Amino acid sequence: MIKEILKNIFSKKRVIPFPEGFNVSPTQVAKIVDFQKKVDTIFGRSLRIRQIDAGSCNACEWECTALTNPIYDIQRFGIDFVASPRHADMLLVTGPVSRQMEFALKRTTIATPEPRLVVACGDCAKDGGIYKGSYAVANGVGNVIPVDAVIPGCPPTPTAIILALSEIIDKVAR
Amino acid sequence: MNIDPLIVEILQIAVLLIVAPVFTGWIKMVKCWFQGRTSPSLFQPWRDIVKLFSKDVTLAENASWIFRFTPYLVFGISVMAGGIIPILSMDLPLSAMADVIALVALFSIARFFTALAGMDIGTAFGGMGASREMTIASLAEPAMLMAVFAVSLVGKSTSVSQMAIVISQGHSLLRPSLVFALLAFILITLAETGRVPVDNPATHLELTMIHEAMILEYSGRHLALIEWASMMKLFLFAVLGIASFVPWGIPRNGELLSVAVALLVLLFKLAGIGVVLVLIETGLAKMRIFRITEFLGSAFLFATIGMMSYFMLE
Amino acid sequence: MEKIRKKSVKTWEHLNESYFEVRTDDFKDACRHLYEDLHAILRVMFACDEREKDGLFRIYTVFDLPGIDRFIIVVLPIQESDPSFPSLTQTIPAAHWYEREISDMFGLSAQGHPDKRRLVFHEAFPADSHPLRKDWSMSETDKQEWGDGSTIKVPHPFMEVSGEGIVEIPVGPVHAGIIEPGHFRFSAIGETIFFLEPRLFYTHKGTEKHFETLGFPEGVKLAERVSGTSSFAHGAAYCMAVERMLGLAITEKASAVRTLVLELERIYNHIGDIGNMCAGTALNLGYMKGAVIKEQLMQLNEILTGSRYLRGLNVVGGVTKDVFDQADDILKTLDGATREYKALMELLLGSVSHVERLENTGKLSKDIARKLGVTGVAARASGLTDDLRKSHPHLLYDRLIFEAHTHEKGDVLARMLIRAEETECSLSMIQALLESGYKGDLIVPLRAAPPFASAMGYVETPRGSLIYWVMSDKEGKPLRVKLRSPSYCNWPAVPFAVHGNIVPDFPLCNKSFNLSYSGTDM
Amino acid sequence: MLLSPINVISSSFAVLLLILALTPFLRLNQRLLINVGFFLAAIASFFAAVAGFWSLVNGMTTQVILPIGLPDLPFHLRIDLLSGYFLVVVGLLAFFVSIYSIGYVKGFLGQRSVTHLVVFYVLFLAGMVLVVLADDALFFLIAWEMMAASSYFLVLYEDERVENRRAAFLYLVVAHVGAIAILLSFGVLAGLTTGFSGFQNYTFDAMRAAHLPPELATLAFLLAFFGFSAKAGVIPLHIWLPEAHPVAPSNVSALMSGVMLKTAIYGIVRVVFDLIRVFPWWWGALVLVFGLVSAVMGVLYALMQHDLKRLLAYHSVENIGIILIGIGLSMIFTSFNMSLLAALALIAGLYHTLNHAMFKGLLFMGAGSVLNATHERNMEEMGGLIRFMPWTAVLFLIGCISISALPPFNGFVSEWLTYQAFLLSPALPSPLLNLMIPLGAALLALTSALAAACFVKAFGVTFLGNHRGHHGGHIHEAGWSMRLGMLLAALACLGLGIFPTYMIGWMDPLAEKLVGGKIAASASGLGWMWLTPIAAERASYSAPLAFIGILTVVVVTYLLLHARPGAIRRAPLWNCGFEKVTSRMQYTATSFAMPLRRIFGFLFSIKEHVRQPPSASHPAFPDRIHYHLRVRDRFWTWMYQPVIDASFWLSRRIGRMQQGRIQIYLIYSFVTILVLLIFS
Repeated sequence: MIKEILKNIFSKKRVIPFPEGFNVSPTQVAKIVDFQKKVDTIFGRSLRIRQIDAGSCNACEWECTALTNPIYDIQRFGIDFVASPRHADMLLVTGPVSRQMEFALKRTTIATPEPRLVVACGDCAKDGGIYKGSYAVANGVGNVIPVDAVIPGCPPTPTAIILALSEIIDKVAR
Repeated sequence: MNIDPLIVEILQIAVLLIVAPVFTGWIKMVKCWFQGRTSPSLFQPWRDIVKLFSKDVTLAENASWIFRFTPYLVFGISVMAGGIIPILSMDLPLSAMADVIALVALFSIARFFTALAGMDIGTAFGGMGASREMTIASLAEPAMLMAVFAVSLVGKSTSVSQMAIVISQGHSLLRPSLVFALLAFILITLAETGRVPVDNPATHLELTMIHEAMILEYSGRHLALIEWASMMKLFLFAVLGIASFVPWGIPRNGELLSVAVALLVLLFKLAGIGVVLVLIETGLAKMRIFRITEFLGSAFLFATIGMMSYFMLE
Repeated sequence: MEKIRKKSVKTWEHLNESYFEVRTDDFKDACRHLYEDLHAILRVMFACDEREKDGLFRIYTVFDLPGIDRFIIVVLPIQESDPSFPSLTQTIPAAHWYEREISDMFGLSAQGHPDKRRLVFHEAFPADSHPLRKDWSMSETDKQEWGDGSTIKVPHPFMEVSGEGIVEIPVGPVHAGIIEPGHFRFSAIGETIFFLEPRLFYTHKGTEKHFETLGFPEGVKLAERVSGTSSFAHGAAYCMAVERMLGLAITEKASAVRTLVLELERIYNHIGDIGNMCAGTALNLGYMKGAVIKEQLMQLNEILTGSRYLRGLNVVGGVTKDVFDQADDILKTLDGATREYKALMELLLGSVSHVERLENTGKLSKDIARKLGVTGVAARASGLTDDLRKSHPHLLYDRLIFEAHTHEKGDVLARMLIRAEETECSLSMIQALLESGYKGDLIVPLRAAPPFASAMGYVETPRGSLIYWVMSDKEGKPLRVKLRSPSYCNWPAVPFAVHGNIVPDFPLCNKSFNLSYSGTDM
Repeated sequence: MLLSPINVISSSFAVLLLILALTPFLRLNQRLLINVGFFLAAIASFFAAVAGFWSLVNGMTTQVILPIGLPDLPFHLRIDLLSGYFLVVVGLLAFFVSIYSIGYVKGFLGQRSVTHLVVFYVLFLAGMVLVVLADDALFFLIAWEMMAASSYFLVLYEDERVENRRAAFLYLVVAHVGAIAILLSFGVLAGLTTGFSGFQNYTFDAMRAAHLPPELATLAFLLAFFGFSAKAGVIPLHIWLPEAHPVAPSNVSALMSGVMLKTAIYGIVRVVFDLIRVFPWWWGALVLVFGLVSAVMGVLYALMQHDLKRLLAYHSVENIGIILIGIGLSMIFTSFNMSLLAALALIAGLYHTLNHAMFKGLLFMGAGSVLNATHERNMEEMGGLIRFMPWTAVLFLIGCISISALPPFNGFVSEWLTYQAFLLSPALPSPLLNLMIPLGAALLALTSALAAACFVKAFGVTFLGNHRGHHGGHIHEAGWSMRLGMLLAALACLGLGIFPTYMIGWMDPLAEKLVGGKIAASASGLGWMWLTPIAAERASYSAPLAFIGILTVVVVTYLLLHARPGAIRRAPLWNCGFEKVTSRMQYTATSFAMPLRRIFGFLFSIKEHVRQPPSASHPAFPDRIHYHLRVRDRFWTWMYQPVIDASFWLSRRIGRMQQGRIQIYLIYSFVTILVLLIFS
């Protein structure tokens, strides 16, 4: 126990950009480093995200969870995932929106106080992805609720999500 | 030069309002370090509060006035409590407003209304949170009173600043009664402020929540007030501990220099307390809800031993 | 066995699958005989619309005989004129969900089934509309109405626990944590759970129907996106099924790659789950450590396959890439991971408060587990030896030395320990695989599918046995792709593990099963 | 002087008699009867309160001897400080309740005649007032019986219900067992000292004068304590209370819980501090222990209830316990001649007597208006009433806060004073008490915390959330007179909570007279705003400041936050995105109390079983589950059941003797005479 804690304190942090072979281009690194400022500009340096699975395959969820691990550690930017939409500033929706989740998705959107952002995360959320055309999906979040931004990828890697978030916040700032 | 006590009073409340979120930020920071993470800024809680104030309120359709009134009341109580506990000086006009028992009662009325607000909307989670909160509170109260009893035996008073004065004169912390009382007080603080192993303030699992479950419906400025108030509650329990167990450094009267020194000393003590708290929170897993009986039972036992050791050893 | 052969009107064999087509009135008896006398496990039960072949629906009931590498498949032909079949649920509880699903998807009603409610479709879905029938279609307006819940006349009839003071705690579909959607209805007095009724299929995406619109080779992509964390297993099982149907034999090299990557998938899942249980007990130290190890393995996945979820490696007929070229990458990462993982287990088992929470929580009795046909980690933690890698050695598993671990207690701790032991075991298996070399190309050329050919594919995923069954239509396109993910059999067992526990322990139980919603809802 | 408390009190009696006189004429017009009757009753009780307050503040004692009564034994009346104080308690609440009754009793119109309700109500009032005025044993007991009998008929008012008849009978039995004990106690106090010569010894004055040998004093005390405990509902003699109080009409329940129990407290204080005066410390310890047990057990039983009025009734047991704690402490301090602390503890106890009268009366009135509106006593059928009856909700909430001992309301003040008495106990010379008494303080803390939990449950389940019952539509707010009655009581709660120093100032002479110590000077040492029972540096509490301070902060924050127009949007409640929320999905009273039921379960006999009928399909898939919970009072099975069985057994034996033949009876009498002759 104590050993672990001490190790944690004194070992060097493994946050991105990684030392070991991970493909982040210097420009992207620059973006991430510059990301903090953007979070600052809008939402007063604090962004609380409510993630909604609208029928994804669960890969996107795991990537969102990975955002909170010590390596990506999104909390250091002042971004956090919250338990109730009442506490949230941004809805991060994944999945092609299965018909049986549409209602719940709308309910959650209503429950979120303004000002709020809706972000579609993943190819499925963009336009239904591989599930496009299936009878049981609405082919993307955009067909159910107004979407402010889209994060492509199947699933988008944590790095990709962070970069995308930075751009989204850029866009909103403008 | 001497400052007017009233100004010290106002200073104190200002310190409470400003430092409390930073204290929470500090705890988060240390926790991150212990978990091998890069921490958010020390002022992150502040940013969250400010952000929340700028957001709209989304209110449940069937919310009654109790739901809307509670955040203000809870906030108000925390602020007043800040004027009672000696933080920067022991000579406070308001410190006579309530002794420890009344102080605890003030916190319990805040809890009373929070629980009601939880039940107001009529969701299962609100009721669940309320039921758990009140259960834990009713087990914590006796232990708290015993701790107060033990300390007041040494301090010859139940008014906080008086206790602080008397104890700061006796130059040793190592009075058995105080040591046991301190142990009890730490356990009680963990329970009252909803920290691990009693409650997990950072949990995302609604079924395990206690305090969070009651405020799931709050948003915007209401949420800001409630979160701010609970940060202040943590801070207040910390300074209450300081005043009644390690009051050294708090000046007897509001002399300008010593007040400034007191502020520094306070920050150091708080930093220390934060580390201790995080050690407990990182080391332990959350216990089953019915284990809390034993947890607070041992707190009660410590306090009783403290009291008895006063009669026998001192 | 002979009993069934005598009874059956038609029998045929394909690899290790023996099909017995029986008359309606023999159906129940045959299945009862297999289940009760021969102690066979009901692996999967599904229907198929073969009217274009001979004007019949068929119901396939796949049994798995213990001890021998053979699947007994009882086939029941059904006339379109009389769309019903005798229910097995009374004798084989495991059939409970399958039969409800069949009546939802094909409109073939199970006579004598105790539960008349729908399974897959919620109340907003139009009545007597059955997507997996070939002649089915749905208008856009219907889809819209189905989407917004406004058309719901009656709410879902949950079972109500009678008696004064009972409170119903509704949780989901949108949970507080970052997890998949599903609704749980607890009937409780305060903290004690008397009854839990999950209501799933929120993420139903019509996958099986969607398979039919794609070709067999393209299906892999979809299979890989059925359940995120076992993408590779799904891909592998699907490919296996198609290859067996086409009669393709993939090379030793390809099987070696699949075996290796399957074990990699198992490791990152198990370690991730062990870490996640700490979130249930708020032991953040362990949670974060587990997350870090998992992340390292995910990065290894990306280095190997270009996808953190090992997607795009499987194709029908083999694999696209030879990961053995990067053996040293694998070894390097695994060494680090192993060290960290050992430290993690030391930390968890050393923390009294953590173990205290896991012990005796969420007990699943062996009896219930068998009755409901529980599979995978959950089954092995309750004392059932259920591991396809042993009972039906596929890929290279017959060459590898490993034992199927079981625990008797069936509580959360047992499920964690099983995962821990399997992780160690998989690590050594990977070592073994990397030591020897394998010959053969990566891919063998495809050939056209014969009409109305069918075959099973199966893989032991981190969660348990995964089964695909495919059938081609007359011009060799997919006529039916049935997939049965391990979560599908395990979900009905979760409530029985939870009953009598206290409400705040549910998330822990749930994490200890760690079932996939998407894989269940399809 | 011309006008004295006696005149006022007698005028109050005149008014009561007037009501009785008018009743026969008004009974034809029931509505008028209610209006006139209860209006006059209000005036009468107001007079009583005035008389009491007058004699309390002037510290005057007046005695009168009524010419009526038995030959050679006239009735002695006397208003002194103690009876004055209790007159205030009785009169004040009776005043509020009578106003409330004007509206409440109208609820019975059309169902049953209210004539005898009015009559017995009046007799009940008169009885209570006379009890505190009586100055000789006989008159005291007559008044006592008058009070008991009239309240018995009031409990029996809705006599078509079996539970009412059962409750009333139980009440009658226990009340009379108690009365007998009191009678015997007076016998010991007066008779045994002077050997039964002449009736004059039956006056309290004679008893004051008499000097008892300690063992007789002890006997008298024990008898009196037993007798009065039976009336006060001290555990284990509480059994009748939760049966009788809920079934009586709510205005009567308010009086019974609010003031009738207090007459028992009056009796104890009168006997111990006024008639006996010298006693060993263990008497106090005894009272203290019974007080603590009643407090803790009472609140725990209350937590288990989901019948609103039953819950309140159990809380009366709890609060009687708290009062006894104060009195017990005071007795202990007195026996060690620590008059200052004795005064503190006594004032704490008596203060709580008044407070409990106020908030318990308020709560019962609130429960009454809920009952009126919903015709429900079961909380599991209520919920969301705050939307239908906002006034009642607010007033009931004030009652809840007061009884939960939360500042700035009155319940807290008296409990805080009790804590102070506890915290000063280390001054006692006996190390045993030094170690034991603090545990008592802890128990008191447990009690008040549990009370808070219980009233979060009571208010939350009754008034908050969504309505569970079926008659959601036609729930109406209480009438003006009911609201007025409750409002006055609520204001009293607030006033008593915010201006304790004045109250203590008035009670001080009383304390001085009884235990010879006064605390008013030190209590308001820093001025009226600061309550400093012993000394400012020992402990202090300023209700006005806390109240004003918190209020200002609240208002200021509110204004600050609303300077910026922040839009408030109403949205459906957050139910995790599920389609429908039903009233089954909110926490029930039974569920709310479950954790505490599990923790303290060993104190009750709890029967909890889940019935699962064999399923149509497979045991793995149940069709129906039924849950049943029964919580019973262990004392019933321990103490009362045996007694009942024994008495039945005895009566059967005696029944044998009744042959119904004249000869047999002649033989009985003959044998009797023979025996008498032999022994005389």
